[in-house]
Amino acid sequence: MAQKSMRDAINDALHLEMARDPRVIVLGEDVSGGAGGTSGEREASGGIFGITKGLLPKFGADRVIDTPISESAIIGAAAGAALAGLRPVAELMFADFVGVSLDQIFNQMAKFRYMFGGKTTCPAVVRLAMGAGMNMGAQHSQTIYPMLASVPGLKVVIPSNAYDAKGLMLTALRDDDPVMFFEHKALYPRKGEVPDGDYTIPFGQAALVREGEHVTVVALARMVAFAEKAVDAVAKDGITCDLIDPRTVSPLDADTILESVENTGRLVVVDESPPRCSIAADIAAIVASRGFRSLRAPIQIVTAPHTPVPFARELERAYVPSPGRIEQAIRQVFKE
Amino acid sequence: MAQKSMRDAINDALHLEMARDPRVIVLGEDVSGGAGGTSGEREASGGIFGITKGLLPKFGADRVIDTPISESAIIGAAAGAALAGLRPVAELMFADFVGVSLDQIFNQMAKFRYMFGGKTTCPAVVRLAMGAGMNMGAQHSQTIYPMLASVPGLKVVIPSNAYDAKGLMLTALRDDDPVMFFEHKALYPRKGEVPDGDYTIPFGQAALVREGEHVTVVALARMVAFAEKAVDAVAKDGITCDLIDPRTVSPLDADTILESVENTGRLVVVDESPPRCSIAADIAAIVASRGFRSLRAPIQIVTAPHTPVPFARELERAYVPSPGRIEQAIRQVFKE
Amino acid sequence: MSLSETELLNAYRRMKTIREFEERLHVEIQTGEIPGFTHLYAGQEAVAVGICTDLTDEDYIVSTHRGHGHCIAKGCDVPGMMKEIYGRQDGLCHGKGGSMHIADVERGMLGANAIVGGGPPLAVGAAIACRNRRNGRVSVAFGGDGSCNQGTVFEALNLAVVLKVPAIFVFENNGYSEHTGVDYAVGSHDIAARAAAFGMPAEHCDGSDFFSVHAAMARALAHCRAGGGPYAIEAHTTRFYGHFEGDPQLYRAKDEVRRQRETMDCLKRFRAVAGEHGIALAALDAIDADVLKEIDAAVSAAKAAPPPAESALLTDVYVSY
Amino acid sequence: MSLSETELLNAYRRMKTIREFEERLHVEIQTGEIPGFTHLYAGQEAVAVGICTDLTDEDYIVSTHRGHGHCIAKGCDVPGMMKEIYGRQDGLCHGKGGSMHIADVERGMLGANAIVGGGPPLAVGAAIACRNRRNGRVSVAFGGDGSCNQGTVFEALNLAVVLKVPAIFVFENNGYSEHTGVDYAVGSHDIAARAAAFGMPAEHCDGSDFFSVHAAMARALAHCRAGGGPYAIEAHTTRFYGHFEGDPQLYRAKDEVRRQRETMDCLKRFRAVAGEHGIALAALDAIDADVLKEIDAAVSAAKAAPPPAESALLTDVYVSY
Ligand SMILES: Cc1ncc(C[n+]2csc(CCOP(=O)(O)OP(=O)(O)O)c2C)c(N)n1
Ligand SMILES: Cc1ncc(C[n+]2csc(CCOP(=O)(O)OP(=O)(O)O)c2C)c(N)n1
Ligand SMILES: [Mg+2]
Ligand SMILES: [Mg+2]
Repeated sequence: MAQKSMRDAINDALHLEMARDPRVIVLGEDVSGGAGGTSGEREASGGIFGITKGLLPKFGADRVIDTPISESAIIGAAAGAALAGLRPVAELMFADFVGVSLDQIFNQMAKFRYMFGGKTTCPAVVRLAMGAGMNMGAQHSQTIYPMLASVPGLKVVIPSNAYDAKGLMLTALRDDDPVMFFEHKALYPRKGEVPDGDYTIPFGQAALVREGEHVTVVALARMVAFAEKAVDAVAKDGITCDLIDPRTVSPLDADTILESVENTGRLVVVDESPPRCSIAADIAAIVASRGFRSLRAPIQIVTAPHTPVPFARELERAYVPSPGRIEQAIRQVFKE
Repeated sequence: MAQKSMRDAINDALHLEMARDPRVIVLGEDVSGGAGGTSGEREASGGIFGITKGLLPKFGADRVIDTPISESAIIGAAAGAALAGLRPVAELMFADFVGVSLDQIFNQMAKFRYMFGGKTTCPAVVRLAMGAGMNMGAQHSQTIYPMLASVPGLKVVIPSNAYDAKGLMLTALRDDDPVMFFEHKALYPRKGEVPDGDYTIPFGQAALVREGEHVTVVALARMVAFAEKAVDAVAKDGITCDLIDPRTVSPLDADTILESVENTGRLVVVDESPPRCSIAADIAAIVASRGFRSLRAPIQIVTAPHTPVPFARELERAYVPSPGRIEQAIRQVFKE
Repeated sequence: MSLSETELLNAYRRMKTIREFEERLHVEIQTGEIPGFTHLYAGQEAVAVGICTDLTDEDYIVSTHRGHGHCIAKGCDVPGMMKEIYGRQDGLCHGKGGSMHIADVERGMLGANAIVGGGPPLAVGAAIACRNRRNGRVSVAFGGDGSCNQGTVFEALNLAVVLKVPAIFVFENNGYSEHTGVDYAVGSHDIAARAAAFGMPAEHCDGSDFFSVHAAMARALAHCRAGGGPYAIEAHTTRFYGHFEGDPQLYRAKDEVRRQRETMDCLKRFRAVAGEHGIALAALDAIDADVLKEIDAAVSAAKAAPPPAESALLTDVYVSY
Repeated sequence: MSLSETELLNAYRRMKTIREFEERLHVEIQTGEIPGFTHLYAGQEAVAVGICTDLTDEDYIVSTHRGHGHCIAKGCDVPGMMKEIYGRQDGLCHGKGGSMHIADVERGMLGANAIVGGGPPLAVGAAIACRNRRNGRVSVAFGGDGSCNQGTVFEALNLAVVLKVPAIFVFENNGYSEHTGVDYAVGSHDIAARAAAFGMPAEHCDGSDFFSVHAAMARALAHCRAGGGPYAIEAHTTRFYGHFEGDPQLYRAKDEVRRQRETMDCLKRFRAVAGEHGIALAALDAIDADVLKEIDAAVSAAKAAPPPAESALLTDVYVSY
């Protein structure tokens, strides 16, 4: 199988589905780049992160739509186009820009089907590049997904690797509900085995990344690789872990987590978001209510602190949960 | 002491503080009402809910500012005025309008102090009318506070009664950090004893609404009165509860909750929000990690369902957690 | 594009239906049977109908919190609407939406909207679909004078120009945004001119005159269908009731509505020129009588209809989850 | 308002300081020592300095992601800025902000902003403070040609007109919004005219010519101080580097920047007319030499400076919590 970056894997999925389904369109700022430029190069970038590269030359300007900086209108246009029978993919560039577009996400696309009594679908995908680790500062480094996971009507997808990203994106593009697709910027260049062809990964099915007996570790996105390191480190001392990557947090595969905790009795949840009202808290709450009898120790929650994302290298490094902190949490929960 | 509605209690606080501190200004849509009208009545409403009544005649148009429908600009202007030395109170009318103003709340006012290295303050208060129960439909009935409680840099206040609302509002107006002040629409007409004078209630101090031995119940806003009913109902069968109203969820008085659970071993969390990434989940997670050893039964979480707020009376009634459901949860956790 | 007699009678019927729908709601709301709060469209009927008369089910509209008129003009089922407003199981949205969220996607009606400024970006999206299909269809965004100060609306105006899509922005200037006058809230005092500055043709029309609105819309349609991109129309009109039912309207001069009911009533004005268009008043009288009966029947049916089952609370959040 | 020799020399010094700051950053960024990503202001100096020359510490500005020039023009401490960009403990924001969040509230500099369109609403708020104080001070919002399509910016324009506050909106049209040309993204092709349609005076100026910008700003200041409400200026300019450092600029004609460096360099143009204003070139040469030394020193100091202590991660989230 080919080694591909997560960037190329997502690009692959967009190429495949746009070729298959003429209703799929892509829109956002600089998704091709070069409109109105002086070089005559019509695809000057293919997205600031290169995720939409090659789409404009292949599918044309009707379907690959560069927009002004107008996030509300971008997301709103995606929602309206979806009501009108297209299957749009809107790029938010940075997840942090949910601030200037939230209404169209959470009051509009999320609620149409319910408000309209089940009489419509809104099959739009919003792609959001998220996460800390590149010293991009407080307004370009957030995870944001807890806000959107709290919204009934949205599906929230958070891949941790290239293979999953492609399969989940193909599922997203074929799903009839609005899907928020979070892409961790630090994972874009990370490579993995990715088949060239078409395959899908269902929503609401966690991946069991490691199997073990003593502790259940749940981690998302970039935290999965960090947790792998931690899990592998403690394995040397005979502590073995189930490492679960939910892959989608809405729907959330709570059953896989609960079953694992039934075996291990111990839970560590790892999340790059600040702690309050986070996915980490959410999963902890689910286990504390539905899996309480299995628990043999306090749940360990490893998150970023309740602070904005700082700029300086040293501070950002301290902000992001590290493999070391995860390892410590596993050892702690194991001891108790 | 005078019996006052929560509406009048908040209005009281605004009057008192505007008289005391000339830096306080109020801005929002129809906060006075009547600008550009044909009757010549310059205060034609005093806010759609009447919370800002009487302020314009008393403090003038420089300080009581009617605005166009431009929520981003309203909140942004409040944030900018706060940086420039004023102490603005912006009205969002409905909390649901956070969708068209989130950026100014969560990327701007919340982060200034941190991003700027502690060199500034942003003492703005945003008032948000929230909650279901008036059949206002999916876009005018949400609670929203989980989204904002997740944001480092914001304080989040959620009063459950008139007395607290006034004292918390006076604290908010004198606080140097940005404060999100959530007012449950169904509580506006509810009366309670409210002193005429000046008093403050500190942030981060929960109220113990009932004292008991067997179960800890935590509830917010409108849910406090519902929980009181439930707690009083089970008391007849000898089940006594601590009923805790956190009053502010950021900061959150986790200690009071943890201490109570230490005594009772049993926790019911009640929240009008949908369950995912909610304050209910947040509190459950805190107890499951920091108070696990005290817990003797699964945490019971009583929330709205993972759906938008429906319109029809029968559906909305089923949506909002009821005293009956709370009672059931208390009995359940007591049994286990 | 001049209309046939049948078309004119249809247009009148729709205006009258809207009027009676709203006048009747005004009465019924006092009984307390209707949940929530309701914004009546009475007074503005010529705008909705003037705009929608030449549209088909393949053309799209997006509406506002004051949406009943747009729905009826676009052909939504009137008894279904009434049931929805009463929160009934058989309402157009099965009682989950209510007055502010009526939608009928099969009629090209993409929803009322309780978020001021929520609609225009949606309309641009639907206009992209129209453009890409190259079928001559258009997408219309209704909005009020208050809505036109919302950032989302400005973004939509610019985006429609940039993408050259067949979007028509209709600004219904009824003088008020809740309790605030338009000349206070719109700094430029000219909504159409502000839209024009975004790079699209824009015109004013008399929103109490069906023919004036219809003529403006005909120009807008021609422009859009010729591939000229978006178009804006500011229709000057008035609302006969408060912002929502229960509004004491202290911001309004005492006799303002009475005077406007005399001079700005689109039904009266239609009747005044009916003869010139070859329409007999008797035909209009017959429609009036018909409509009254229809609305009566719709109200009775709504009152008698069952509420949604509690289990409906949990359905249709997702297609699948 | 014509400027004294000292004022002119100061203006030149600030422009030169910005230029050298940015040229040097362009070099230093290649070393990998500077965290994050950086947007250079080189080419646009005349705008920042032309606008800020007549402002005091009591006047406010809000800036953008491309903010170094605005900071320097408003009087921020240059070594402190450099340290901030390097992420150092003693940086203007103690290393927590970085290039896109430099602020200095005591200088009336209310922050760079990484959210395009984030600033103008803030500027309206600061302008309310100025209006209420009746002290003749103003609030300036800088923004790019790309930013002017953001809804928040339109809302701010209208709100400033409605409230008649002394806000000055400066649109720096450098031709590009990231990789997209202004004539694509701004449907009307005229930012100033669009601002004017909101109901405020608006004018174009030559953003490569300090004197042109300064004259426009003088008119804006006079208008604001006379209580006339807001004012807009579109300054036509260019950036000498890519959108951010590392941008291959495939959207730009090959020799575009080279040509612009010849014809649109504000320093060269200042020198060309210096004599007319009674400024000797030798004085400018002396400034050039000075500035080079200052920037050298700032870079050395920044490189040598210690990073923030890890404990700083948790401080200054709140005043008290
Ligand atoms: C984003 C948002 N802000 C505010 C409101 C509250 N609100 C509802 S209608 C309205 C006035 C709208 O005025 P206009 O656009 O002129 O429409 P009209 O009511 O006159 O039909 C306001 C402020 C809202 N629903 N949504
Ligand atoms: C809300 C938001 N959308 C998009 C971006 C990404 N972005 C940063 S700068 C920029 C282009 C800005 O163009 P312009 O306003 O012309 O400023 P310039 O870069 O030319 O100085 C974009 C799209 C952002 N930072 N914030
Ligand atoms: Mg109106
Ligand atoms: Mg630019």
